[in-house]
Amino acid sequence: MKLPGTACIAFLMLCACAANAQVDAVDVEEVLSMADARADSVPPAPPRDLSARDHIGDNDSGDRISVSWTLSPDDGGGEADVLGYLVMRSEAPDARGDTVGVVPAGTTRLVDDTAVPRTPYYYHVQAVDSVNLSEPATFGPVEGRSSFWQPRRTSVFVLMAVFFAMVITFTQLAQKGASLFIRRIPGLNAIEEAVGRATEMGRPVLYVPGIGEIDNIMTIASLTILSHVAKITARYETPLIVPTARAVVMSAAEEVVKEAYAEAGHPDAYNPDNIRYLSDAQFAFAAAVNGIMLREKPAANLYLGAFWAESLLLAETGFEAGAIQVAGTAMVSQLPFFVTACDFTLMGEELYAASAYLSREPKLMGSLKGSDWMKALSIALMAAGIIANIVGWTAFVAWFETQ
Amino acid sequence: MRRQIPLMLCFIAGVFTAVQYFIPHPAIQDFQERFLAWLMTLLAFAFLLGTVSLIRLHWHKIRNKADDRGYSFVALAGLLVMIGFGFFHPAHHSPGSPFNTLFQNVQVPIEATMFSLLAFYIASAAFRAFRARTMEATLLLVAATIVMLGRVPLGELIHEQIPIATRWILEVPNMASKRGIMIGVGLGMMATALKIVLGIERAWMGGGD
Amino acid sequence: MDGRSLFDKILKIDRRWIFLLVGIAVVIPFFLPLGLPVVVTPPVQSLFDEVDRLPPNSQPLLMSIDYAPATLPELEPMSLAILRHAFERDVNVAVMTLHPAGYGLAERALLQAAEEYGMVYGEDYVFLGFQPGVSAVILSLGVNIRNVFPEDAYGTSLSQIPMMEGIRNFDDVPLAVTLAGWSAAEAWIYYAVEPYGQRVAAGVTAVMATDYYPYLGAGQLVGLLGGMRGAAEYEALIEHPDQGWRGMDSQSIIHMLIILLIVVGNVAYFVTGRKKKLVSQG
Amino acid sequence: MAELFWTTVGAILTLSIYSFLYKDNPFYKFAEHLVVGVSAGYYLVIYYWNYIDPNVATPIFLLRVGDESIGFMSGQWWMAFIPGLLGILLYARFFPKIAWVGRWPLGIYVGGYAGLGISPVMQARVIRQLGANGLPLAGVDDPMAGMTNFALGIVIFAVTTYLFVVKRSIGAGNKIARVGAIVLAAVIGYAGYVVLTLLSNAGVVSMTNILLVIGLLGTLSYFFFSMRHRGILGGLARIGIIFLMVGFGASFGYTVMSRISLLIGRVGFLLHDWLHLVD
Repeated sequence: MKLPGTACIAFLMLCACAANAQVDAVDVEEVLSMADARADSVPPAPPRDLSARDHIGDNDSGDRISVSWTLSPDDGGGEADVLGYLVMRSEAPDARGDTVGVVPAGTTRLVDDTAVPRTPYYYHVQAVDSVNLSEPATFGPVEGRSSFWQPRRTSVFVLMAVFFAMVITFTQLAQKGASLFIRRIPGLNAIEEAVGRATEMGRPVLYVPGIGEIDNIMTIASLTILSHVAKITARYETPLIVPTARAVVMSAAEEVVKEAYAEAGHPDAYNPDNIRYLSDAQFAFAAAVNGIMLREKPAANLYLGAFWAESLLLAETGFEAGAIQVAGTAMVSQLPFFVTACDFTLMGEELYAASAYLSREPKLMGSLKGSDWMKALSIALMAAGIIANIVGWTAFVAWFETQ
Repeated sequence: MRRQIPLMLCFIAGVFTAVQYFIPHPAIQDFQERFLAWLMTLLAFAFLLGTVSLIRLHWHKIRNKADDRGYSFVALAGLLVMIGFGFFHPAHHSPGSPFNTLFQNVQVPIEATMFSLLAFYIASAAFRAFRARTMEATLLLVAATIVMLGRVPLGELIHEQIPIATRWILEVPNMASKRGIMIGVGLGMMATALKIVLGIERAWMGGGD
Repeated sequence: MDGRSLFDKILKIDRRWIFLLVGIAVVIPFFLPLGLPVVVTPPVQSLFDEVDRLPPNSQPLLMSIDYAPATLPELEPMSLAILRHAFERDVNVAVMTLHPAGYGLAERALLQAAEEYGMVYGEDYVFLGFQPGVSAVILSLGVNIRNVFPEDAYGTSLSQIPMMEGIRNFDDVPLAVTLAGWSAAEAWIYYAVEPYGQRVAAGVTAVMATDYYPYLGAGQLVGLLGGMRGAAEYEALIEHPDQGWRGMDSQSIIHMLIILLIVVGNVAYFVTGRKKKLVSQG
Repeated sequence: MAELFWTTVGAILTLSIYSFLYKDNPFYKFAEHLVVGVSAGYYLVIYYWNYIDPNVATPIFLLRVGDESIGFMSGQWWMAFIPGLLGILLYARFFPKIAWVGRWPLGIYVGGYAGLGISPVMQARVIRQLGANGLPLAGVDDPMAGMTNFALGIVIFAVTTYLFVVKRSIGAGNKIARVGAIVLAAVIGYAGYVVLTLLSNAGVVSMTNILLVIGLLGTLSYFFFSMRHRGILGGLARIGIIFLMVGFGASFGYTVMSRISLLIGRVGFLLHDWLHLVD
């Protein structure tokens, strides 16, 4: 029966682990001497391959050293009676020094966070069974330092640098007027067709630029597309109604539409009463837009921009009113409603791609093309990961480990 | 100058917070710790900007004798009452204070009810708008129906495979497609952040000189 | 009247009749409960196991109750279930919030659960209150909790709160749970899981739940509760049925109603042949 | 008595909001504007007492941080004073003459938050997701294999039916032949299911992991704008749209639950907390 000793040591270890406190070496000896005399007299084999190195933490003041080892042959195998490991630290190779901590069996790592920076230490690790300590494994000297680089995050940094380099390069190329290819987004054809249909029917076009603020990139993208739509309606002299939920967005929309009508050569067809501020409140805005749909019966409803829960209220009423509906948003949670209730939906990034396609603005082109090629690189990395898995190339996978 | 200095501050702050992630040295991290507190302070003040704008909006409506100015009075009265109880009632901190009572019995019921309106609209949309018109719409409807069945106990009673099918939809096709969206949106977020830090994207500064 | 004109009528029905149907379907189960059993799914089970492994009367479970009133019925049952589980096992709990409206809502859930189990403030649980800044707040918590919450919500310094003794940062918090109806849950992944390797579980609304499966699959979340159903499963695990579980009856009926509406709508649509000519699909 | 009063207030406000279902009306508008004011007031007070009072006002004016006193002009005082001053400067925007000063703190705020997010987003949304999707394609335990193979069987059936019937490679114009073609497609689909089951039981392939890889590949291809969607890219994008639609369907099904939950919560409030009709 080894129970009393076992219980004592187990308790000691639990205390040490829970409190993460420094345990004085004397206490350990004391507990060991108190243990049951009839117990095991064969000490376990010591842990192997002990190593220690500077641990680079989040705020690295150089007081942490990470100690690791391979399990003692008696831990999980052999006599299978190892209860834990006692880790000690000294400033001379032969002295045993102070206890750093005690960890339970099966553990192969401990971070000592009490080191004095730039002091060389020797670490000694002993396996503990119910009563005996193994011979110590010793490693040293090692010292803690403050680091200027977090190696676990090198992969993050490299990918970030590559991505940003691409974004900046493409932006500059676009600025210099290089012709960068973006495929035509099918949604644009759908928008043009919807506007054409409204013209045939002699009914207005309704364009809702979302309820985002003016600094929301979806709103900005939407205003670019609004300019395109306004040019078409100006040409066909079809009324264009633009309800907004933000006063600033309304003045921006006024500018955009007025300019588009002037560019299309129909400045007189511009009707300022059709650019309307309805309400800042989400549901009140939706109710007011629904009112427009039912009273003024637009034949084409275009919802492009940032939408939240009101997307459902708008798309459902528009569907019932029998209008052709085209939507576009990067709010992923609203896409299901638009996809089901609208005739065509620009999903997620397609909204940005459409605005970049139409405006050719360098900053939009830059991030779109940069993201594009980063996606290609992502696919390549995923493929490499799969191959690394197959051929057992662990270094590749480990390089991307961030924790 | 009026545009250069804020752009420079934006650049310095952005480069610092981005780069500190890779530098664990205490010289950087101790400053980062303080800078985070600054950002929290700025956020607190920035949030309250919205309250000032709200007061201005309703004050203008009342002063210009807008048709619906009665509701502006309601909004301002609600604001003033909360401020009064929140700052001048001695027990504003305790759970039973008038301030907390108003929150629990005015704000909570109204806000909670607003979004529950959508339960009705989603049912009506299911009936009137969700049609298997195209292959895409059909797939969406079938997946939605299985998930709807698999997430309620009654669906589990109908057939034992339904919850398993639901789990499969969530953890295989849903996960793959959401991962794709997540990566794309993530790249867009980073590109936007980069453009803000470099001063290419300046919408935050607003117009004017 | 032939079938076609009947379906025509059905298609043109005023939507307020559908509203009425929904209202009736919700109310009936309140009077005639079905009491259907709830099967537990793996993401909920793993969160339950995480809480079940926490040491009693030791390092606290950190709960970030970040929801606003708009999502209260989905997320409050989760808060109560997790708090009850922790208190039942004498696990210490520290509650904070990243949403200003969460202040009143976190306090109300915490006080209710603490009262049920006779917990003592300061020894078994603490309410840290609200701090603005989301990402800055979470990052600071990883460095030192006292940088963000020098005192609790009621102005007591953390150094005078017994259960917070020796609790410095995420190293001393074995598990953090965020309950949010907005991107706060994602912020916990960006700013606690990634930089600090903190173990985080999330409870989110059903609207958001599908978007969080990639995080769950990549091991960035150790558990996920999705919507009222998630709360119902957790209530089943702790054998303390409450709002989430009771809601499942109405949920069952309405889901069936909606599926029925989809089917009827589609049948009517195809029978009447009202196929609107579509815009080109590109 | 007080409790009954306040619950009744909550109930009346709840019913005012529901009156919107019939149509927009003054009761709804009243409640809507009331909550705008009340919530703004609530947030203002919470922000003040939780953050500004302990971290800005108290250190600056009362010279105290937490439990300890600090000296006027000491390091800690400046650490509260500088951000406090920057915060006040944000309000310069309301005074046109000095509005430009308001951009200084805004620059720090916008830049600081933009920079903070960059690396964690790269790590959480890109690297970790790619890592989780770089899956072994064979020789793994696959608990979802049954459902995956079943779904693939259905896909094979659907595709062969499409080829036979719509593309008219078999049984053109003949009703009986068409039925035969569908039966044949069903047999092929079933055969596919059986073969896949045998393969996955033998551990040769993990179709679930292959689907995850193809799904991500397809979705990323769909959102690739630098080339026309033709050939392989076109095919992948087509697969991507299938995955996207199933994903949106899952979101839709889940969202229904969300909205209904809110309704259940409110009905519970009316029937239980207010009228005490049910327990």
